[in-house]
Amino acid sequence: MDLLYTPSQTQFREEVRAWLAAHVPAKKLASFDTAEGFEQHRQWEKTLAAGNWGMVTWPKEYGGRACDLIEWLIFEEEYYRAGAPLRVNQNGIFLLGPTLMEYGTEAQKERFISAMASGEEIWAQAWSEPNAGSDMAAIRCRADRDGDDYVINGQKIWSTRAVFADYAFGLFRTDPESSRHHGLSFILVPLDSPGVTVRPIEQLNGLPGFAEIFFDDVRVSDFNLLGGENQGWQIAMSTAGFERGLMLRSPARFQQASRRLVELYRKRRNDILDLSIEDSVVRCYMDAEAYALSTYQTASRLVAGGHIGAESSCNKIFWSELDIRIHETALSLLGARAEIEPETAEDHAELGTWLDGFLFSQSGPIYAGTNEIQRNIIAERMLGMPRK
Amino acid sequence: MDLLYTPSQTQFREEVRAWLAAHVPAKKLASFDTAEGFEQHRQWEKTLAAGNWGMVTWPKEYGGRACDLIEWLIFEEEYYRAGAPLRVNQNGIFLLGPTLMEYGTEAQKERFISAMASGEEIWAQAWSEPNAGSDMAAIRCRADRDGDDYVINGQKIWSTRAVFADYAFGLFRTDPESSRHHGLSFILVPLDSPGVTVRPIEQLNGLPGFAEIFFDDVRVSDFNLLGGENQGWQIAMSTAGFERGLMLRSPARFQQASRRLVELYRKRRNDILDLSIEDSVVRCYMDAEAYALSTYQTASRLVAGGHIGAESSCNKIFWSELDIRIHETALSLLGARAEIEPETAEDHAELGTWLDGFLFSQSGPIYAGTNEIQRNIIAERMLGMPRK
Amino acid sequence: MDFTFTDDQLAFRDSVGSMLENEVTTASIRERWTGDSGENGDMLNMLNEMGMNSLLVPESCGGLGMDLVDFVLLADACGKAALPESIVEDAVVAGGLLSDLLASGQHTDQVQELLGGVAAGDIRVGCAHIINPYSNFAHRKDWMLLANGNDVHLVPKSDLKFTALKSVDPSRRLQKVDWAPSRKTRVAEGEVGAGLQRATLNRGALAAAAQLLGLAQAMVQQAVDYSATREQFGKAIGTNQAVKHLMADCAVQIEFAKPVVYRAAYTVGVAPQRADWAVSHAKTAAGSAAELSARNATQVHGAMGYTWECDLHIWVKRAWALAKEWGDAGFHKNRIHEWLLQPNALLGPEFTFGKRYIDHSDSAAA
Amino acid sequence: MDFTFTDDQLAFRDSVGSMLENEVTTASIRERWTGDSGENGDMLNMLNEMGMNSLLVPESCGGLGMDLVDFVLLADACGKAALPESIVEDAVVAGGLLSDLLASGQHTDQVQELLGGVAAGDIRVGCAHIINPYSNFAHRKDWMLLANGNDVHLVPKSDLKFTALKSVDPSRRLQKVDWAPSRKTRVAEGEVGAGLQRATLNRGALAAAAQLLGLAQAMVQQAVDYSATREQFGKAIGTNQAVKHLMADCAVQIEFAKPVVYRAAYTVGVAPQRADWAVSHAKTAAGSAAELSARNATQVHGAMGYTWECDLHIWVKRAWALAKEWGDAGFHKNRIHEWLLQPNALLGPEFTFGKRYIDHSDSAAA
Repeated sequence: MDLLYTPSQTQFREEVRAWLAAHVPAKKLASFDTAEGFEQHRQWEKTLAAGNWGMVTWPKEYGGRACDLIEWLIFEEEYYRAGAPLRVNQNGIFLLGPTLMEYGTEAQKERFISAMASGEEIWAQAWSEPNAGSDMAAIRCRADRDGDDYVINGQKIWSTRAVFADYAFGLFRTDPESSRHHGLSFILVPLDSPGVTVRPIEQLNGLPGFAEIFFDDVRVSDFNLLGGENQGWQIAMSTAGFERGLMLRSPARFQQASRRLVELYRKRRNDILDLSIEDSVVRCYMDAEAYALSTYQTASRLVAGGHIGAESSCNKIFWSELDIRIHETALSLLGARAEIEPETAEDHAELGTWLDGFLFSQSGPIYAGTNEIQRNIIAERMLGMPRK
Repeated sequence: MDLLYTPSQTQFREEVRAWLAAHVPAKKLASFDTAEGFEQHRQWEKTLAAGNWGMVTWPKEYGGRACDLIEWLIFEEEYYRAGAPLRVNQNGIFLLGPTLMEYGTEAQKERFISAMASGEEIWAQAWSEPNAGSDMAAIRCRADRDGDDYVINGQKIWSTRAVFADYAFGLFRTDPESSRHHGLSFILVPLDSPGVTVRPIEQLNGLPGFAEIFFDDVRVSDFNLLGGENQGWQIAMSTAGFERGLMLRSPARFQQASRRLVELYRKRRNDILDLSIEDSVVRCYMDAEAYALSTYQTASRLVAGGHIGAESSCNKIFWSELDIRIHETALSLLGARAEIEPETAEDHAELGTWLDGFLFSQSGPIYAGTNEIQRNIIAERMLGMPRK
Repeated sequence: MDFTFTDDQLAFRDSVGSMLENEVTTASIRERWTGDSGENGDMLNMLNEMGMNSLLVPESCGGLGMDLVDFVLLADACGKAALPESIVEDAVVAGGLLSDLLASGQHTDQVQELLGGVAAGDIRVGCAHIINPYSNFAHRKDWMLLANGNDVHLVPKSDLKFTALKSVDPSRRLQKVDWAPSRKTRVAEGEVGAGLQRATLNRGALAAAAQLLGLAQAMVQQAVDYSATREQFGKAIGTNQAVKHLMADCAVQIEFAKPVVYRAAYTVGVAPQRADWAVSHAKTAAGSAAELSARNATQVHGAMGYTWECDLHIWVKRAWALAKEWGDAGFHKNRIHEWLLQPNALLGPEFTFGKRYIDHSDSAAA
Repeated sequence: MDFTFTDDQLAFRDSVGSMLENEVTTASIRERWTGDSGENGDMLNMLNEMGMNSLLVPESCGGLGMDLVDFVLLADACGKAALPESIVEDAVVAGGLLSDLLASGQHTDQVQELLGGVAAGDIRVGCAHIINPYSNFAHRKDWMLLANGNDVHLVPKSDLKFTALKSVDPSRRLQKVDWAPSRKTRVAEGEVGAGLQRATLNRGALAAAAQLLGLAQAMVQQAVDYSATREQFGKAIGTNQAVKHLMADCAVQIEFAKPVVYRAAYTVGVAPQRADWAVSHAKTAAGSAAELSARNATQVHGAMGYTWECDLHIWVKRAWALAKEWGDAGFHKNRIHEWLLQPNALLGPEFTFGKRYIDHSDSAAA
């Protein structure tokens, strides 16, 4: 155990910091759930890509820097420290990218990865269906083989980024006789294909953060089939593993939020009466720190050649509950002004983005597998409790 | 709504207070889970009965005072205020007594109720079996009809008071072909019958608060059958209803405990550092008060001719969690000394009975139907959620 | 000792409740969001016809002269319906303060006339209290009761300047109110004014608590209904024990908040010197039940609960706002804490009800 | 940057762990309860043979000269086994203080001799810290390290008077220690003494935290095992979602307490000026995980978990005691709170690891 950074890690941190200082937009971008903000964020992805900072863990041939996970964590720490924009490219760089590298043909990699890395093509997820949310194996959306094409019919829902994205990836039923997780295929679909209708879904904050996608005889070349036909479930599970695992929520995000919480607390503590607020602040700070420690521990083990274990199922529960608690505590510190949308208030600076963050935190225990499902997984796979 | 006591209620309170002041033993009795303490508590029951204070809601013919539930609550408040002994007779006065009055024959009432009320005969419960705890319908202990007798074979467990009690009541399978809640009968068994073996079970505090009872060809007259043969489940459910309902845990108990907690807090607060302790104390006080308010509300409705509804399932969860929280908070106030058995400590007075109470509180979420079962009941019967 | 509501009270609640259930559809609430005023004029008329404006107004002013025990169930029903109009605050808070002014003989003629107009539905009076940074629907009132130090002022709309603020709850129309106190507008001062403001805070917190109770019950009901129809893994999600227990936890908190809110309503009328703690307990318990219900109902709705189109957030956001309005949990728990610390505070069962509860004021005025 | 244990460290843990699993049966623990000393002599010998006494002793005194990162997994294993003997405290707390005395050149000869005796298993030294009202197994030690104000004293058994106190955990043998400080017994004073006491507190709290981690895991394992065999309603209770989630909640807390405890072990050795917060975090997190595991494991065991004959309470009661020993949650959260309030406290990711973590001591000495 050695918790010092190596000289090259320290140098890497400095390099990241310097580049971000020079490039992060001075003015906060509009939300990427607006058309204007989406394009602003796409531009930012292009800027990142131009500096080879799009996804530092990717191989150099795809615009990465072949960094290990410790360096990725350092990058993330500096990224959040700099207040850099949210990543509109998240579905691509964290989920689809690694999957393409593992399962894609050379031709597919060539076609998709660079365009993804550069921000030319932004990706949406298309997993869930109206009756296949937590129960993803209940997918019914069909992709029927027709010559060299698939013809897709059906409906997807909760597709993040789909309102403005260029492509979507997801699972489709290619064997009409199959059931559950058999007979599904992993297919990449251009969202400008004839027959695709995207219906935005507004979130709690009124912005369309996700969408329904309707497929009406949408024709897609079988070039866009990732991995073998009817092998989609296995591929998706590896994608979902990435999502639920280490990289979905970077610890730096929560450490920065808890640091801002401590600052708000120092400023407001003499004005508030809540007897439990001190305890909440201390807990938030400790838990954000614990999440970082745990992530470094796992990253160290992976860097040393180890594997990520079932205990990683604990991550999702921990950070999603932490995120809610950080924001609830901040709103408690703001008292009755917490309900105000800050753009209309005089004391905008103090209100900050806490209300926004609070609204967003509400989705944490729900998406990427509800926390109820996560607790089942922990009990059954990590602790070995009986299924039935 | 009128929250003033009537003159007769106020007079009743004064009468109870005066009698208790004159009769409550000056010296704390030994635990009724010891042979010595059991007899001390039996004597106290006899004293209560001699003053017609054994169970004030019972009819006068059975030694009661025909009080309504509001008066019962007043009695309980004064009882806890006076620091009077725990009721070793609880199984009899709260559970079996009302059941006997409803289902017993005149002969049975004559035989059992006075002896119960006077403390001559102390009763144990005999519901659970090794594989029939939360699932009471899984009872296997048999009572086979033989002429005018039943012959009992099998085993009961978690029988409170059974180590020193005179009688036990419980459910036995009288129809050997039956299953689940059919074919059970409610039978009263003298614990000195030949073939009865009582094996004490020690609790967390090392004292035998309950027992296993083994029945080996135990012969019981059918005089001791309460209600019809194979009708036991319905009768037991009414008994269990009493138990889970209003009278299992008197609110005065928790109000007194939270008052003592506030006193401990006032005394110790400058010596302790716990940031959340103020909040815990306030919550305990509020919740003890809320439990009292809720009980008075239900009692008022019953006195006015209303019925107890499914919302009473909430009681057990509320008071058992409150009881744990009161005692955890007290132990937090005591800090590292909380682990000391007070009889060995110099500062006995401050340690008080908090450790004892804390140990006892651990059983709250478990007995009389675990809180998990209670939550199922609330969801299914009160909120109408689907069973399967 | 009778801790029940009368049949009349229950029947009144039922009739108001079913009117609201029929008329305050979620579609009509969403219409208000895009409207200029944020209010629905027909609804204001219906509420007035049912007597909501006149219920608490003294009979001498043409009102029904009823009390908060009569009103608390109606406030609960308004919460259940997520009614956007501020009728509960208008009746309880502004109406209560006007009645207090009348009772204490301050500016009797003007106040009596206003109360008459309120009871008739002709005049709308609002009230802003210093504990709230902004005032909901202040711009729709003809008169506002406002505080300046200990003083209480009654100011006509023409002398007020409003700045609108956007709440997380689109049904709320918060206003910052700018005004200049003058001797002309002052209706109470000094100790009297301070006492009126304290009573106003308690009535406001009680009104919020009662609505929070209704909100909590409505959210649980929606989640229960949703869980019975929404299927995952081939069965309704409501069959899962984890989902059941999320709902049961809410039910427990709600059941034990109810009598606390009811006692607070009783106390505000019968023993105002005790009201601080009764009300603070009520606001804390109802706020906590509503916040838990908001969280758990959202969780049960899954991704649907995170959308604008699902109606649930109408209730959820109201619950967030009301839990902090009229004193947040910190403020109210602190009032109880201050009291518990007083060596002469009379705690325990013999002071929970009855004459000893009502009469004693160990430290109320402190 | 390498936040892993070496293969050697893991292998040592495994061998100590399996020795304890085989030898510290619950029957043997119950035997200790009725014995006079509360200890098992064979176990003390085995622990000594495995090097537990000598591991942290400097090589110059015949020890292995290893550090707390080497030891923390062993402490966890001792917690898992609910080992009654106080080997962890002896090695980490008393051994640590003796090593500190040696390093700071205080009474070198006497301390060196004692450390040699400790490493050989011939001499037993204990340590009482003012934060604990009583000292576990003090009566079984040849020497005790004791505090008097800032001073530290080293006192032979013959000069000590013991009064036994009964703990809720029958495996613990608490002693009140009476003694008279004298110049002869004093081994450190003033600032030096205060610094040693502070380091001692941190080592004690770390030792408790590591054991609490082990206790928590053992309790969850027992409850999981029980839930797989115990049937109700015709199926194992472990198939119920509510039971699964009780266990999953514990698992989450345990998983996120582990790296916190490990970093604290690292910090105590490498950056003692940072140890206050690292240790306080560790003690709080491990204590909370153990208390939750005690509660939930008891609940899963049902009535069985409330009995003396079920072994679970061996772990449960130890968890209750250790959660409050060496500073309870209040003490440790307060240390972090005090730090967070300092305007110059360096918080955030760039100070969680690395040179900036280790070097900076923004307010440590305060």
